[in-house]
Amino acid sequence: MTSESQGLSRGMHLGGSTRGEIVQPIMELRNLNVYYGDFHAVRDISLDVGANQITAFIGPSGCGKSTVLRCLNRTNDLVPSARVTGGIDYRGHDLYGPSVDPIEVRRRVGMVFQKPNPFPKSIFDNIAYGPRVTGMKLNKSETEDLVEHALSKAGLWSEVKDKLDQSGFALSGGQQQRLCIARAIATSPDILLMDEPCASLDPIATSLIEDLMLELVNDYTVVIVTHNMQQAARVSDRTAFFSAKIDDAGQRFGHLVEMDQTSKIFTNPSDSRTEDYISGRFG
Amino acid sequence: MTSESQGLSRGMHLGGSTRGEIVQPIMELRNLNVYYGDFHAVRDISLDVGANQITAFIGPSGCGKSTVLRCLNRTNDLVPSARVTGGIDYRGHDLYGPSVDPIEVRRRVGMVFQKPNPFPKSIFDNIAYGPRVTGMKLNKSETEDLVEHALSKAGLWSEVKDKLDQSGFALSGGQQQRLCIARAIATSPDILLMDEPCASLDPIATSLIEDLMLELVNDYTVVIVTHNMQQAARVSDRTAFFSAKIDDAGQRFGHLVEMDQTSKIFTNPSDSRTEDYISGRFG
Amino acid sequence: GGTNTDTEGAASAPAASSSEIRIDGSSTVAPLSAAAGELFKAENADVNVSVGTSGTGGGFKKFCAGETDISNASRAIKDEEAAECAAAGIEFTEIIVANDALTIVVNKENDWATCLTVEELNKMWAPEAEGTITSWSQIRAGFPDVPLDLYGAGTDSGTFDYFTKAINGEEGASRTDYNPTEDDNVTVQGVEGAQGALGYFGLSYYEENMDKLKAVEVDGGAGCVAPSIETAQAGTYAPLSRPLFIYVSKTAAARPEVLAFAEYFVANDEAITTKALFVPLSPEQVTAAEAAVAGLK
Amino acid sequence: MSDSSRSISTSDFSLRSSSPRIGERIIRGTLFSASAFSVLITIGIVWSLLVPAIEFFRQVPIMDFLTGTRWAPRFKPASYGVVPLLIGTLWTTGIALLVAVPFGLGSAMYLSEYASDKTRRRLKPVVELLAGIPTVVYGFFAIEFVTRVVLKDWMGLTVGTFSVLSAGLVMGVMIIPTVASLSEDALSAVPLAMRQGSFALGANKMQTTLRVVFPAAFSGIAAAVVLGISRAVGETMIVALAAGNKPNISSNPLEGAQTMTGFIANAALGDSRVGSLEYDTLFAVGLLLFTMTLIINFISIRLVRRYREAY
Amino acid sequence: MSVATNWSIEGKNHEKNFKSIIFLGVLWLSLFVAFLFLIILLVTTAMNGWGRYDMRLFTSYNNTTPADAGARAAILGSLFVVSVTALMAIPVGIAAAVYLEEFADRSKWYNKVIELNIQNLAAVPAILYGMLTLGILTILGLKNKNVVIGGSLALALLILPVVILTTREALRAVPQEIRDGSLALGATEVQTVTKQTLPAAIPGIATGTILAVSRAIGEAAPLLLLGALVFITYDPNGLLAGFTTMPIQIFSWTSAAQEEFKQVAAATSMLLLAILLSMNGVAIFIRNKFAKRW
Ligand SMILES: Nc1ncnc2c1ncn2[C@@H]1O[C@H](COP(=O)(O)OP(=O)(O)OP(=O)(O)O)[C@@H](O)[C@H]1O
Ligand SMILES: Nc1ncnc2c1ncn2[C@@H]1O[C@H](COP(=O)(O)OP(=O)(O)OP(=O)(O)O)[C@@H](O)[C@H]1O
Ligand SMILES: [Mg+2]
Ligand SMILES: [Mg+2]
Repeated sequence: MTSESQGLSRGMHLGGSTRGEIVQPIMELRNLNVYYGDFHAVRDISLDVGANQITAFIGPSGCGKSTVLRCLNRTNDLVPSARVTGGIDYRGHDLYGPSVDPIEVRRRVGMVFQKPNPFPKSIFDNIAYGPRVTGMKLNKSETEDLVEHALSKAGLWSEVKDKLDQSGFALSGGQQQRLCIARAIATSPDILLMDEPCASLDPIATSLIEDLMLELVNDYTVVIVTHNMQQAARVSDRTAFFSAKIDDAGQRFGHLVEMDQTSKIFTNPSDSRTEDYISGRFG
Repeated sequence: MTSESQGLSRGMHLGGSTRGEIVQPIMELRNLNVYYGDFHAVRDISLDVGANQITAFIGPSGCGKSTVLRCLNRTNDLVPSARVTGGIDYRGHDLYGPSVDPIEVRRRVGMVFQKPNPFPKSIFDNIAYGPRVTGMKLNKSETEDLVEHALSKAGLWSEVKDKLDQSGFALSGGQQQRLCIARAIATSPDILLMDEPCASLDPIATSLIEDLMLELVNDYTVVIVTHNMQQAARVSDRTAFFSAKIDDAGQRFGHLVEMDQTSKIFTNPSDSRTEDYISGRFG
Repeated sequence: GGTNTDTEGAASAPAASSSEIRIDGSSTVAPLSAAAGELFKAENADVNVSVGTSGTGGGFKKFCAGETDISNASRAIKDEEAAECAAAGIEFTEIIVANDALTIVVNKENDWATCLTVEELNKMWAPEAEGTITSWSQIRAGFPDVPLDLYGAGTDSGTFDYFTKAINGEEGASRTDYNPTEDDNVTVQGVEGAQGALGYFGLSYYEENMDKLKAVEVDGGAGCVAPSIETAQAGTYAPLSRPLFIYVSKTAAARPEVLAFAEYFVANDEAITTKALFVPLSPEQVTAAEAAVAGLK
Repeated sequence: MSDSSRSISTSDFSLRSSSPRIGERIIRGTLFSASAFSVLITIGIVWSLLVPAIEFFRQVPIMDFLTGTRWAPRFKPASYGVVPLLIGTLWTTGIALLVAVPFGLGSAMYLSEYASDKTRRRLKPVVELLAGIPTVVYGFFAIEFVTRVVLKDWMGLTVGTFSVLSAGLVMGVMIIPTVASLSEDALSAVPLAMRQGSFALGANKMQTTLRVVFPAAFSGIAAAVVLGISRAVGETMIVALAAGNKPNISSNPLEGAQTMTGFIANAALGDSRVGSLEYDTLFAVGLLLFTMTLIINFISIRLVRRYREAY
Repeated sequence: MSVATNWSIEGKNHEKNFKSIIFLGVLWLSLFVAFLFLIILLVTTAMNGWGRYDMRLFTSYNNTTPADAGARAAILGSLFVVSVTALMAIPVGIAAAVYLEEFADRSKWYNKVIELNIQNLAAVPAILYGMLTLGILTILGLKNKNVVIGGSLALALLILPVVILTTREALRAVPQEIRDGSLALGATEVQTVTKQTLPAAIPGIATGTILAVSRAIGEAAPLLLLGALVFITYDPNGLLAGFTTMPIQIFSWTSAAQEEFKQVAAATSMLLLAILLSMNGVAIFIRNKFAKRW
């Protein structure tokens, strides 16, 4: 297996470009710790998410990638046992500050999930739902424009424009996932989080979504969690490698091993554990 | 990513040995086709399973690896919609012949599943279950001997010998998986099928199981399905690479791309699709 | 008969809107009131009559609480009950509306008991009989050794009070190991079902079920007498013939429809008792009843 | 890593909530009250039973009530031993279980282990229909058909109009769906992997069902049976119609007997004077019934929880 | 090339051995007995009511003469009482279920109490709800207990736990992804419930509530305690009007002296069964039609 055979497009092939090097942080995690009840799941994460970049979280299963991602739009608040310490700065505001409304946060930080999860509504209503619940007062034609815009951005418009009133379930898996991305875009978020967005898709749909991410990053900041290292290598500017350790008390916990330009992580990581993981020696 | 970094132990490092080259087929699949209802899931599979070898099935998700594996001990019979055409020769007998009793087949061809599935019984009874239902008439001490033998073979005896009457659920994931292997061994099968036996295990448990497979192959024939190419490379003698295609009617189906010595598949495959897959260009 | 003028007069009296007359009490008397209600409603469509079956005691409880307008009773009101009414400020008038003969019934296949004396009945039903008198052979020498299976009125009914007083000498004194039921009709089924069964209830129920049951003559000291309309009216069917009552609340009678109903009940007594299969009033009883109704005005 | 001063911040950017969302809080409050209301119901039941029952136990020692063998609250002399009613309840419940457990469990095993998906989807609702039949209709059927035709004519038994046998049999059929449906849930909840494990060892369907699936689902099945018991103990109309009204300590199921519920229904028809001792018996028996079903139900909840936790 | 030995995988079929066949037979029998019973019950009841399947059943009131007796008051009473029951129980039940399933923090003791309490209420014998209602009506100072509102209250209390439990079941069947998706778009929790979860759960809720209401229609015991066993010859015309219902009327006719009353009872039973079977049918239809949407 040679490095030439890797399908590395962004982080690695553009390794020489400025992308991924200059970081204009839009979110800064400072000593983030997450607990589920008594279980201290993720410890002392500090990292920056760069604006208009794609940041990838990789690492073995259970190392806390999803947990950290969910902190970025406070969806962990919905897990009753979850508790967060440390801070996240989002455009200079403390995301966990007392006067912060998590709902407001989620309106700015959108999320796309592993399994496509369209609502049991028409394609049109799937897209229009976000603007409606966030209280955008749009008239009919404005809504129509927005739906078209969001679907176009997600590269789905041409495929569905004649069947907007069909159920979102009637689409293929890849289309559903793009519908979910369009849905997230429709509320004009600032940041888009994606938790293994291609895990349940076939290769063709996956490559469509990857292209889409590269498109979206022009307007948005994107953070993805992926199990697929090739994917991280192909699309991301910067990669954070998480791993799991056992503490003295025998508890397994997730931590950040290193974060760097994607090209660096994949060719010349600073930490040997990263290299081991990337080269398939464990996991 | 360099080839040196791969943990290749059996198929590749022993690539020069005779293992994997000389094939004494214990099972021969001839133009096997599997249908689920109208869906022609797997098409025209022909391959040999060598006696006292480890055969690995690899390929992207949904390409039919599990489906083919399940044909080898007729567990597909339990899926009401499943239908099989073509033939499997097992030691000269047609596995799908009219007078063949599938239960008899399953007594000879054991199976271990992706997720450890111990019975809600004591460790002892988990092992003794197979001999009991297959009608072996054993007295108490014979049963005890058999349990000890099976657990020893599975490398679990020393860990559990003092708690044989505890529930099988009380073991760790890796121990549970070894319990399931011991359970399968206890009926003295001819062939052992394993469908992603390490998928839900941590790296340490995984390597224990891999060692165990290498042990077992001295006495048994082993067929494993794995998603982990490194694992296939590490343990198997021969590897079958499956993939999925779309037929003219737009239906996705699984087929065999090639089968060969593991070392050959991983270093010098005949088919470019195999190379693409192995090098991570798709999937 | 000559009742039409009465009812027409009454029919014009109630208010135009529909109104309800609530009746409750003895399940024995209930069919009588229900029949009266049916006939009355045929001429007074806007008056609704509901008839509950809480038993005589239960009926008086509701009656004295002001919940009902008329109470059906198979025995006269007790002093405590009357006191309860008085305490609640409910004045009432007692009207005898029909006669009944408590009929002792046995299974059709029972060919030995054709006439029983009061003493024999007492032997069967006395509190001392509980757990000891279990076979017909213990009642009279010569009766077969068939297990005795007794059915009787529920303890809240006037029938129970009446029967225990007549047979056992004290109200409420009875063996308990029999099948008590508020619903006399359960007795019909019970007695029909077992060869050694015996039960008692109003004559009307027997007449309804003559094909299923057999009535026993009763010897109250003056020879065997069969229960019938004649013997009941004449009082010779002793001690088990009795009058049936309704109690009308004076407060309720201020409502024209209640008064009209009471008048109608008495004026059409013969038709009503016939429809409900009871023994009609004798002429003297009619006169008394008319006087009682007149007192309501 | 970058210096935080370089992070993007916009002055008019805020994460405060844009509206106070008072409506949300009102709705949440309303929803909470609705569920808290259920606690009021329980308190109400306990209160409505306990107050008169305490009055009753002031006059009748609780041990006399629980251990007395003569139930004659309205006779002279009166006595208040609830044992005959308990025995009546025991009879009908026991007979009902003898019907419901084997047939319910058999149906559940067939539906869960043998029937195809399609068959199960068609047959299960039909079995559940048995639970939808009004108990009055069952009672009517018990008298008219089971007692008269089956027991008397076909089997030639010397049975009266009322018998605990007839009431129990019919009640057993009534609770078949309770047992079948919940057992089926428990059996289906056993992970497929466990069956596969058994089949892969060469076990056949019967062996798999009896030796792997059944033991794995045992606590769920036990819960189903226990819930069936509580249904049987609390059932009123069937026993009121078919079991008779005679408090009876008998060892003969062909005789009639009064159950606790039967007594309550019968006494309610009679409607004694409020405040009288006889009236309060109603509530003493009601309280006993409530306590019994409460205990039974707690057992059932425990058992269900156990099997839910297992997988 | 294959390793041919003289062993065989052919043999007696282990699924068709004696024990297995007997076992399957026993299972079949269990199911068959249930069906047989259902059929016999329907047939005998239908036959018992022969001759009374005509309009009189719907148009005539009860009568002391069996030939003239009809179930009009009982039918209307049942419909009226059950409608009011549904109006009381369904909104409260759904609200409680939504709270418990969507908002309640399970680790809080009071939510645990509520949850356990509802499970228990579901198993409380029906007749005790009659006693409870008796108590409530006494406190409310209602002299006449046998009124529509009283009967409805008893039945509503009775089916409330059932409505709550089935609604929760239906809400639970809505995949968590739907909620996550909505919340991630910045919808509030209440918006998520009203716009996503509840609409998605409607088929399940409908199924559950229909079955609960059908239970209320068939229930007699609690009403018996309120004194609904009355002879009534008028339509129930208000919440405070007296009433009787079909099951109560059947009960009273079943124990009536005249054989002909049993006919009317059977005919009314058939009507009641027809209503219940069609309600069950609708519920099953909804369940099957909308099941497994995800
Ligand atoms: N809701 C929860 N309650 C309790 N523990 C949780 C919860 N969610 C996650 N965890 C635990 O926190 C740890 C990190 O989980 P997380 O899902 O973030 O891992 P991950 O890196 O995303 O793994 P994967 O690649 O499998 O998705 C794990 O040990 C997991 O079991
Ligand atoms: N019971 C079934 N009914 C219908 N289709 C099935 C069934 N089992 C598998 N399939 C289909 O058959 C195809 C092959 O599935 P199979 O499980 O054999 O793939 P696989 O290679 O094992 O994939 P994975 O790596 O995800 O386990 C897939 O398209 C799958 O959806
Ligand atoms: Mg994750
Ligand atoms: Mg598979």
